Amino acid sequence: MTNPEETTPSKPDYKYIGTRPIRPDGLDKVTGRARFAADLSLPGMLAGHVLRSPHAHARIVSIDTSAAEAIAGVKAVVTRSDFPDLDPANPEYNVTRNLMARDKVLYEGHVVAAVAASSRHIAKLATEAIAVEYEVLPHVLTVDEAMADGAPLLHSDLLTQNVEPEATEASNVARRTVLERGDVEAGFAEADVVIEREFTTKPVHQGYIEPHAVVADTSQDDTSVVWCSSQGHFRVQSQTATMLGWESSQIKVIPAEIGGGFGGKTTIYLEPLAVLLSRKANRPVKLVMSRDEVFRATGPTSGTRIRVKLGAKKDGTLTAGKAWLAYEDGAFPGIWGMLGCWCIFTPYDIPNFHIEGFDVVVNKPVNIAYRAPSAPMAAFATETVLDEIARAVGIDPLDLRLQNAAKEGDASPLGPKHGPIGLSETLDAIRKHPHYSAPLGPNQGRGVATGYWFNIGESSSASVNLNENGTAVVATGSPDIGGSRASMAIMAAEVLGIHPDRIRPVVGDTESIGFTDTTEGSRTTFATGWAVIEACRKIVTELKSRAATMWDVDGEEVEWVDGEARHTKGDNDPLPLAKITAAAKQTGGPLTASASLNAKGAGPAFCSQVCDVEVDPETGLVTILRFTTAQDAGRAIHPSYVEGQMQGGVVQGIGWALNEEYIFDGNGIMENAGFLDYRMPVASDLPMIDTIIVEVPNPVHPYGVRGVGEVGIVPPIPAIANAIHDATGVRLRDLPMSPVRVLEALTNGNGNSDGDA
Amino acid sequence: MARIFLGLEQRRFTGGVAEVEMQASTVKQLIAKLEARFPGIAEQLEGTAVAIDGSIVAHATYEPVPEDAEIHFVPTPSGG
Amino acid sequence: MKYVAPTSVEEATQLLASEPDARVFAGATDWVPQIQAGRPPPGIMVDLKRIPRLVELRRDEGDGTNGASWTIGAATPAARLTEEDAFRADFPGLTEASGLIGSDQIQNRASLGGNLCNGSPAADTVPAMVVNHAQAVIASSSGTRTIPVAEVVTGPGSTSLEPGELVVEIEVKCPPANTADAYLRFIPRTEMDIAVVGVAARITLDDSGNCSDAQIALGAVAPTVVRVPEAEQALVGSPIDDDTLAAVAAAASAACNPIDDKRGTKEYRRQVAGVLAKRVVVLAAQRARERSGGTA
Amino acid sequence: MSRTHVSCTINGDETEFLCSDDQSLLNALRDELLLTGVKEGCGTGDCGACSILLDGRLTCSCLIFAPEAEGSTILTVEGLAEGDHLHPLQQCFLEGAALQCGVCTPGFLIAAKALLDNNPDPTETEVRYGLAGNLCRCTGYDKIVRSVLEAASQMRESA
Repeated sequence: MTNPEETTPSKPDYKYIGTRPIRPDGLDKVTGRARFAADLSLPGMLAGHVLRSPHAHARIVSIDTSAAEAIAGVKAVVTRSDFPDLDPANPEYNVTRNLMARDKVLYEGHVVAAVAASSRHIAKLATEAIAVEYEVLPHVLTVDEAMADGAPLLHSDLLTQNVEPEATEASNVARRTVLERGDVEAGFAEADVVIEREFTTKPVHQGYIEPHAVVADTSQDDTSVVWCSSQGHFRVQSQTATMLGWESSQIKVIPAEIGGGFGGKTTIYLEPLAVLLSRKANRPVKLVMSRDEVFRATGPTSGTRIRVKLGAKKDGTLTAGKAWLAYEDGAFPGIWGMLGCWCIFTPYDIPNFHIEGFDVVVNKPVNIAYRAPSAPMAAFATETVLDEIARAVGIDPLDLRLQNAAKEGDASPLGPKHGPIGLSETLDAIRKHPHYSAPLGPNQGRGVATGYWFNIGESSSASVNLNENGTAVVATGSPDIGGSRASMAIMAAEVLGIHPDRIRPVVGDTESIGFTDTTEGSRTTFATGWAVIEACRKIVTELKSRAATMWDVDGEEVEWVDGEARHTKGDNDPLPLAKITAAAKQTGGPLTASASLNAKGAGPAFCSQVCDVEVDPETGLVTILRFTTAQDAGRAIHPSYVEGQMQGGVVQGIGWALNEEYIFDGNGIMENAGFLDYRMPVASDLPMIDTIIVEVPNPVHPYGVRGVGEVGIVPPIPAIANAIHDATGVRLRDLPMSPVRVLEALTNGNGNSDGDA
Repeated sequence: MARIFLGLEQRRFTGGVAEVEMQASTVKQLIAKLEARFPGIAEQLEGTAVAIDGSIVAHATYEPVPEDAEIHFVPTPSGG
Repeated sequence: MKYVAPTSVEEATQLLASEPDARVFAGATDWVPQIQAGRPPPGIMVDLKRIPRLVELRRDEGDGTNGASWTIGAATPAARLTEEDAFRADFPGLTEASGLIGSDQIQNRASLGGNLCNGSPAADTVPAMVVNHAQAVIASSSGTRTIPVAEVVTGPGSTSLEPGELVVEIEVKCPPANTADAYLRFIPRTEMDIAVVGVAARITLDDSGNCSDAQIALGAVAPTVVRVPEAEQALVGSPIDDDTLAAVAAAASAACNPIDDKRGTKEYRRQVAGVLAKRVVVLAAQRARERSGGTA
Repeated sequence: MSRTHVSCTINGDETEFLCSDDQSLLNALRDELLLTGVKEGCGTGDCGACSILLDGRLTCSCLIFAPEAEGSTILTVEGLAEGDHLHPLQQCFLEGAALQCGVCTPGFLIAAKALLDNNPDPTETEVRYGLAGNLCRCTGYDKIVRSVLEAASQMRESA
């Protein structure tokens, strides 16, 4: 492990880190040349279409595909009988049941069959010709329904994990998570103010603009080449192989450009279907989801019910916290309630707490990660109650947060102590920003909130090849979902000492680069960037020895400065990198190096935000007037794309807060599966989003990087809720804070104002 | 001696013991020693991530355990 | 599904007469999503945009007996109206409504004829046409007839058009002096939404500044666009003051017969209909005052 | 099913293609002509990723039946640059970091061109409303709006 002192200088004097070169993949994306998965066409390619369940919960009595297979142009049909049954202990068991329903369909949109045909039109007709007999079963749509006594069960064998005594009867509760410290009741007894509130949120979708798409070309020897839109092509490879009962080595996955993910493309939906259809038809097959399918069948994030109770002394010191969280997992067990528990109190140093969370299955699409998964709902509860506490004890809400903010050395609720973290610095930055003291008009209000996301490390591989002309190719295994190729080029440039324009960063397929974990958990610039740095350091060592050879001097006499070898103990003229690569053949052959690592010590991300709103008292319409976010990036490699991540996260949070929600009818059928009625923010809904990049370096990373991708989405919901209260005096505790809800709260209070603990 | 902190899910095997002190060269050896003292706990600990002095490491089986380190076993995280 | 693009009204009406499975379209901006959502497509799609008369936008100056008027081809894209300063000057409200039919991409395709004949209760331009007493010219193989726009839509998705008939153009007389229209709608976002409530008003002021004539129409709060006579009576002969506006709001709310759906609740639609009615009357009255050179 | 022959001018080239009558122009551009810079995000006119200029008017190609293109002039993102010379909007998007995943970018560029063709000196609000038919989930629109304003001022200066 690298030594922090030498790798994170207190006053870094970087040449390329912190600059804003044009991203390497930019030109292709502004000219239409960039190839996304759905853009690929192969000779003889067939079009696929998927048949999905029209019911929220039903037993599949029978499936008859004969009529479909009889249609001219239909080349292959796959159903549950084409896929092996996995051992339920297999970690991918649920993924394989989500991709193809077996005895039961568990939500509207659950896959029942897939067809490949000579045209989209015929493939669609064929799926409509498949006769499926269902026995409709009663369904549950919310944690309340699913946890109720006698609720219909999704899985007859699901036993709740981590309960005392051990569960013996099946239920819809997959897991209980408990975190506690100190004596929570004694803590509340110490408090002068105790406030307890309950909050609900609805499922929301990641909303990437590119629907899931895949092209598979499988040959008769059961090997397949797969082009797809994914955040992790190595996971696509292993999950697809597992579902088919194949070896991973039988499948080569080539990452296409990915049109947004935000967590929603960290699992698979179509790939095994396409691979098997292609195998059966002996032709390449393309499967592309419609937007309707994306909403009905791919992962939204959890709907939740959360109760938070906080106690504080008159001076604002928090003495105790209690939280109860229930998160929907969708149709199969997940970890979302557990993650909520990890995040709900982490920004603050609370001496006594008890956190109890539940993961609950419901008849909805399977929940999958969405940007800082589970944290925004938890922050909605904690940050709103904190705002009430601040008002109750008469302390500025920002000061109250600063006073209780977690600092280096404080133990997180999970147990481990925080290293250097930037929460207080982000709060300070907001306080100093002119926004925080700007005047407000009538019907306007201001709210603040903070957010936390833990970030992850995991495994990454990188290789660097120096070309004869002194340019470099840097390959990694991390799909680029937001500009990571630009940051890879900059970090490589910093080590090699050549301009980022001389470096071509690429994303390698599963056969051309070492295993790399999925682009998730804000890990790519941190972990994969670290691998790039290590590979470049190896090649610098090699460059120095080649220079020593060319000078015929001892390697010890060579140092690498600013892109050239310098002779420390002699008067040889410096050798720039291009001169060494030009002579590579004479000095031992081409220069190449690679590095792989399991990145340790991902630095937690914190941010603080302030938001101004105006509320129309007659219609309940909330307008975002101004928004400022301050985030600890550790070190901003390419500040423009750090800002872009911060702004994108904020705006997704604004959509979640105000209008986005899954709406279901009484039968569990989604009513708003399209961009018209699933209301994501449009440009005219928003102001500019001001960003303040705070840099508290992550000591374990050579350049101090922390992940920046996710945490920005965490505070907007409570910041907006607190601003609405500041403007109107009413508290909104149920999402979305749509005009209907806000007007209802304004008209009859709904017990939503402060002081009704 | 390293200090090992045990979460609620682990305390089911320790009869409620929340913290123990142990000497071990690697996480693997540490788990073996914990298993010897608290039968059944190993299965619960394998596959989890390990926080060594606050720095979370996934797949930590062969990680060295520094003298006087603070060790927490935490579920392997994921993200968006 | 077969595509045909007649170049004359006669050709189109003959086609409709001979092919029962033919349906006309202009922008298809509602139609394509409906087909995407599973609505069975017609056997023959008749594209009206290549018929010169249906993509016209014309101001007739009129004569001593008839005042000036506009003729709007039924397939003329809404954007043509919002781009036409002379049209905006005569009908700022109808122009506003035309500028609210979806995004710029949609307004370059969507037409008044389509907005009307789709029979959507939430169509933005219909209340604005109704308050301006717009007329629909309807053609069939057996000739043409002209009826008030208000009589075209009979319910969600249904119209009073006979099989074989199509709307050729919309005629609307320019408002007299001291008169102006306005349209306001409520949506949760600022763009790209279907009206939760839409309210159009046309207000005439007398020299004392009192309202001498008023038309109020509501959209998205009933199966069809509804006029609000009680609000109109409350306005006529009164100044545009708080008491009058309160009466207008109450009447507008009372005139609603809304549904609960994913876009809004009954109660919300009632309340907001009243709010928008007040606001749209104030806006129209202010424009009427400006048009009269401030004498009113 | 017999296919319909369509002749039109796309990005300056006289082009012919065959399509089925119920095929969208978007599908024809992508599947028949391999102009895959035109993206499909929703197929219902709600996201703008498939934006093109049809006879100079900004439209969603997913809402147009392919046969309607007969005799028309079409501009897609592939036709925005003049040879090696990027359109100022393309250059400003690159320099202003106005894209992340890039899948909405072709639609935004075409919509922004249409906006500036009609209004060379838009306010921020006019830009925001002019682009309201195009969804971006990555950027929060901030850098897109700034880049369009920057391109507008550059185009005014060079005009």
